[in-house]
Amino acid sequence: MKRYFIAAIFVGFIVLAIGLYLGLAAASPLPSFRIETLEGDSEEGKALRLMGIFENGPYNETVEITAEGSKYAVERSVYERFRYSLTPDIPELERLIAAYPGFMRGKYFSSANYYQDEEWLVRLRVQDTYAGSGIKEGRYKFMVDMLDKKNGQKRSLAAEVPDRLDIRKVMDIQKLGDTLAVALLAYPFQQSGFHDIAELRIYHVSLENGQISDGEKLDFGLNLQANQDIRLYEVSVPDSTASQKYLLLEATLLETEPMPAGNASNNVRLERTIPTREHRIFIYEYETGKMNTLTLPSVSPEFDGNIQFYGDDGGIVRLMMTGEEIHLSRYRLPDLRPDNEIQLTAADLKAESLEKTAWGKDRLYILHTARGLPAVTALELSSGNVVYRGAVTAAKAASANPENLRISYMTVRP
Amino acid sequence: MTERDDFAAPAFNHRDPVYLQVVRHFKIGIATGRLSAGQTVPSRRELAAMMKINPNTAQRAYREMEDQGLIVTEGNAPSRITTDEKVLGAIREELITEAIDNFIDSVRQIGVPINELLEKIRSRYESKTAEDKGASS
Amino acid sequence: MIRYIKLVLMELHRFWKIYAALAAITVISQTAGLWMSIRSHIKRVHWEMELTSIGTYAEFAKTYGRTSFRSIVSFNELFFMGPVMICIAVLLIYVFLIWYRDWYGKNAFVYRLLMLPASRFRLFWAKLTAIMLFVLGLVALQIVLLPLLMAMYRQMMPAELSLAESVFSYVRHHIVFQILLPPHAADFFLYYGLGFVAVTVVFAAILMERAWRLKGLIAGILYVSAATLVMTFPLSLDYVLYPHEIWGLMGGIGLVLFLASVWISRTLLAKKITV
Amino acid sequence: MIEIDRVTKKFGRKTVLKDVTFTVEKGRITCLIGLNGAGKSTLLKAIMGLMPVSRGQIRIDGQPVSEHLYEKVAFVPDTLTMPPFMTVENCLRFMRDFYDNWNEERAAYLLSFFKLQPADRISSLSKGNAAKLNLLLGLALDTDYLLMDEPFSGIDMFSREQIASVFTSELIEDRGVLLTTHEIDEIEHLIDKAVLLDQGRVIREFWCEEIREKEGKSVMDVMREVYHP
Repeated sequence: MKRYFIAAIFVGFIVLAIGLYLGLAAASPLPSFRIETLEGDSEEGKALRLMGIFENGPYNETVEITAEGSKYAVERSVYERFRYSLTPDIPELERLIAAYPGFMRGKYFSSANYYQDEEWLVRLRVQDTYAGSGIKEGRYKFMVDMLDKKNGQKRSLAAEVPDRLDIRKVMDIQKLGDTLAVALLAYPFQQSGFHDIAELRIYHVSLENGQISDGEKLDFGLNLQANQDIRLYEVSVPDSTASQKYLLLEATLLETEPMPAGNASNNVRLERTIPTREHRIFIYEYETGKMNTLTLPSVSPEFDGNIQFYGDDGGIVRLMMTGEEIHLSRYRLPDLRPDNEIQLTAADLKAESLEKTAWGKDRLYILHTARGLPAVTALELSSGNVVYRGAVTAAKAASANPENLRISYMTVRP
Repeated sequence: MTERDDFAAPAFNHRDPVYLQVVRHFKIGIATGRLSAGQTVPSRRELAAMMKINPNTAQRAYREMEDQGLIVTEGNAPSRITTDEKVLGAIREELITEAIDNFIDSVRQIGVPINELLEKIRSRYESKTAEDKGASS
Repeated sequence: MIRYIKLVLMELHRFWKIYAALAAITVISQTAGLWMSIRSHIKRVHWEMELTSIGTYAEFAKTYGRTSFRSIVSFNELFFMGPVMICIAVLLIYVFLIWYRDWYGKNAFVYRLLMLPASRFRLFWAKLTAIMLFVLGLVALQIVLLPLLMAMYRQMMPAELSLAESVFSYVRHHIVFQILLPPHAADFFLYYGLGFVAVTVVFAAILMERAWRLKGLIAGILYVSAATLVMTFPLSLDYVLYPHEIWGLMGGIGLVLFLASVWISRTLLAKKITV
Repeated sequence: MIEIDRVTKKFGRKTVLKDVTFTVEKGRITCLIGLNGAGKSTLLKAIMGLMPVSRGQIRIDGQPVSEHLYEKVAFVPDTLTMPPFMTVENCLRFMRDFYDNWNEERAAYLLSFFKLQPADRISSLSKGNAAKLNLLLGLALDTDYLLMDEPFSGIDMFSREQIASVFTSELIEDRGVLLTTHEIDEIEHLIDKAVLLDQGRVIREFWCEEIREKEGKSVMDVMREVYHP
């Protein structure tokens, strides 16, 4: 009998200890935060996701805060982490996966571009072809997969890029009737040495037979000097997969100067680049192939802040932000006439310091601190009005010291 | 066990069937009076244990003895040595005859005349019996 | 059922001395290690304070920072993780010994065990249960020990120098404990479920060796390798499967491996085992 | 009746048992005689299901070997098979725990008959006592058949006599006994039937009394004929 008793105690000890441990762990001893709506529609706040660090004794815990609550990275299960590691953190892709899991199967993790309209979902992936020993040849294939949303039929085709290039990035794809326009950022192919100036090329691929047009090299109308260069960026838009009339590119002009002598070695041309304070926006119209340029007023050299562009419905917005001030300039498309200008100070927003911004449809979300706590204010871009204000609050005020919370960035999931 | 010393194990040889050796052992016991007429005999298991033989062998020995009328069993009562004088006499007779036959077989090979032999037997028998008496007292 | 429990009890009884030694090593080493670390840390603080003529702990903490349980433990990590590693090693070895000691022990107990009336399969379950109990027992011990050690830390460390942290934070950031003591229930069942399947696979391999000796050894090694390969195979399918599908597939494979191992073991024990 | 029917056992290329056929009758003591390595132990293990056979069949009262075998047949291996950490009492409790046909009364009787101390540890038992305990564990089971592997080897004279006395006692009455030995001398009178095994084959199977009666030969004589012709 003694044996049974001891064994029962042993098993009881195991069950109790482990059960208690898992139970207490599930109750999460880490403080819980959430975004509380202070003003405006609470629905606005639901799109927000704040990623931050909570300083927990000797540890820095990564935490994600939404209107629902907070989730710490360490508290995620192995499966959640595994799923995170395999799922892209891109809202557009997540929506596509949810809507078309069959088509998106195995397609979501490699970098690719997507286009969708009422009828079609198109995916383009650029595939390198390599010479025997894995040396880049400068030859590429466009791998196109299409889904007919109406009947669920899939089609695939491949088109060989006729030019030898060094492709950097596919900026955008658009379906124009039976052809697919592909906007590429590329350098002319070179076996070795340094690149020339980046080019933007537009290819038209027939979705009927895969025939591909010669690359149309866009002329930016810039007469760049030897010591000048440009950096091209897509202007972010509310939904990169949506049908767009225009391709919006932001160009930052750079000046290069050789590094002081002595630092240069044989083959390497060392230089440092100085961004000029001049920005241009190129507006390429897919239908007509015409390109417009918007030269924005130069930024004063004293400006020490963040400049961003956003392609809104029928307009382009330039955002200039410092810790104290926000300046939005809107230009209408396609005529590029200045629209409205919004200028706000931190004080206007009842904020101590402006930290980060994120774009949404007709929205600018501003992350700032208010009374020492992270807070978010949303502006309506078209009107400049504050439509939403929210702040991070601790659910169990006693256990959480919000001073230990730092928000690193904010994303918006429409 | 002491009361059963009468049935103590003899030295069996390995070549003759053990059950026959047991039977013979009983006969000698009866002939010499070690076992008396009407005495109960041990159960076959007791006998096997005492003689260190297989119980099946003991069983067979008893069966043989029953066949020969040496022991009798009535109902559920334990078996007994027979009280039939005829049988008892015959056992004595059989043992003597057997011994004499053995003796004659070996002596005949030497070729001793019968009178000399009888004389020698008498004197040896008397001196041996005297010796045994001296040793036992 | 009652015989199965009796067999389990017997397996527990056969190992209890070594097991108690493992538990004792863990408790003593971790407690003593922590005690020494805290003592030497406070001594160092005093020495430092004297050297820099800092008057109070609070001032010291302001300059040099506080020292968490984690840091204190890390001064002497061997005292802490050493016994854990010993426990793991001993239990890993015992997965084999729990069978082989029946054959190669001083008296071949396996005769007796295999000749017990009714199914020999109970032996398999009993040994499997025993191994899981041994593992979980040490897990439970560590779970109970950690908060006690933390209490000792709070007791011994001057409040001004200490930095509070919960057991869960400590475990979640500890490279070994986060795997051995996963606080997330799903992870706990995942890890120990996998361990359970792994033990059945190894048991099947051991019984193959016991049934066919050298040939069985080769078969066993192949079986274990194949099982490992098959189990991890879905992870390489991330280009065609969604994460939840991969997970589901692995779960299914785990179940199949478990059932296959149980079936193999059952068949071998009933028909092929050789003493 | 235990029927061993054309049993063949191979270890790799080596044939240890070849077409072995004989029977063990209830109420009889059958002795499997053979030199070391003749395959005696292998055969006992095969009967007990401790080793699969390559070919042939073993039937107990007409039934093939199954897990119910152990309620009908007890096996006393050539060494004690209880772990060293147990005490004699532990062993008895183990048997009581796991066998429905454990005869507690008989176990108690044998314990006193063999003069074994319940508190003694297995690891500290003398060879003789270990053999006695081993025998006890087999005898105290109410089985129809009893298999013993070399019950007399390697133990002292006195213990041998005690063990031999078991064979003539009610302890094995009516049971079928199969025992192996490589020296027959001491137990010639105890056995009913001898099966001579040589290099995995049965070369003679006979009833001992019959061979004495008909041919006037001892079991030893037959063995001599067979092994040294």
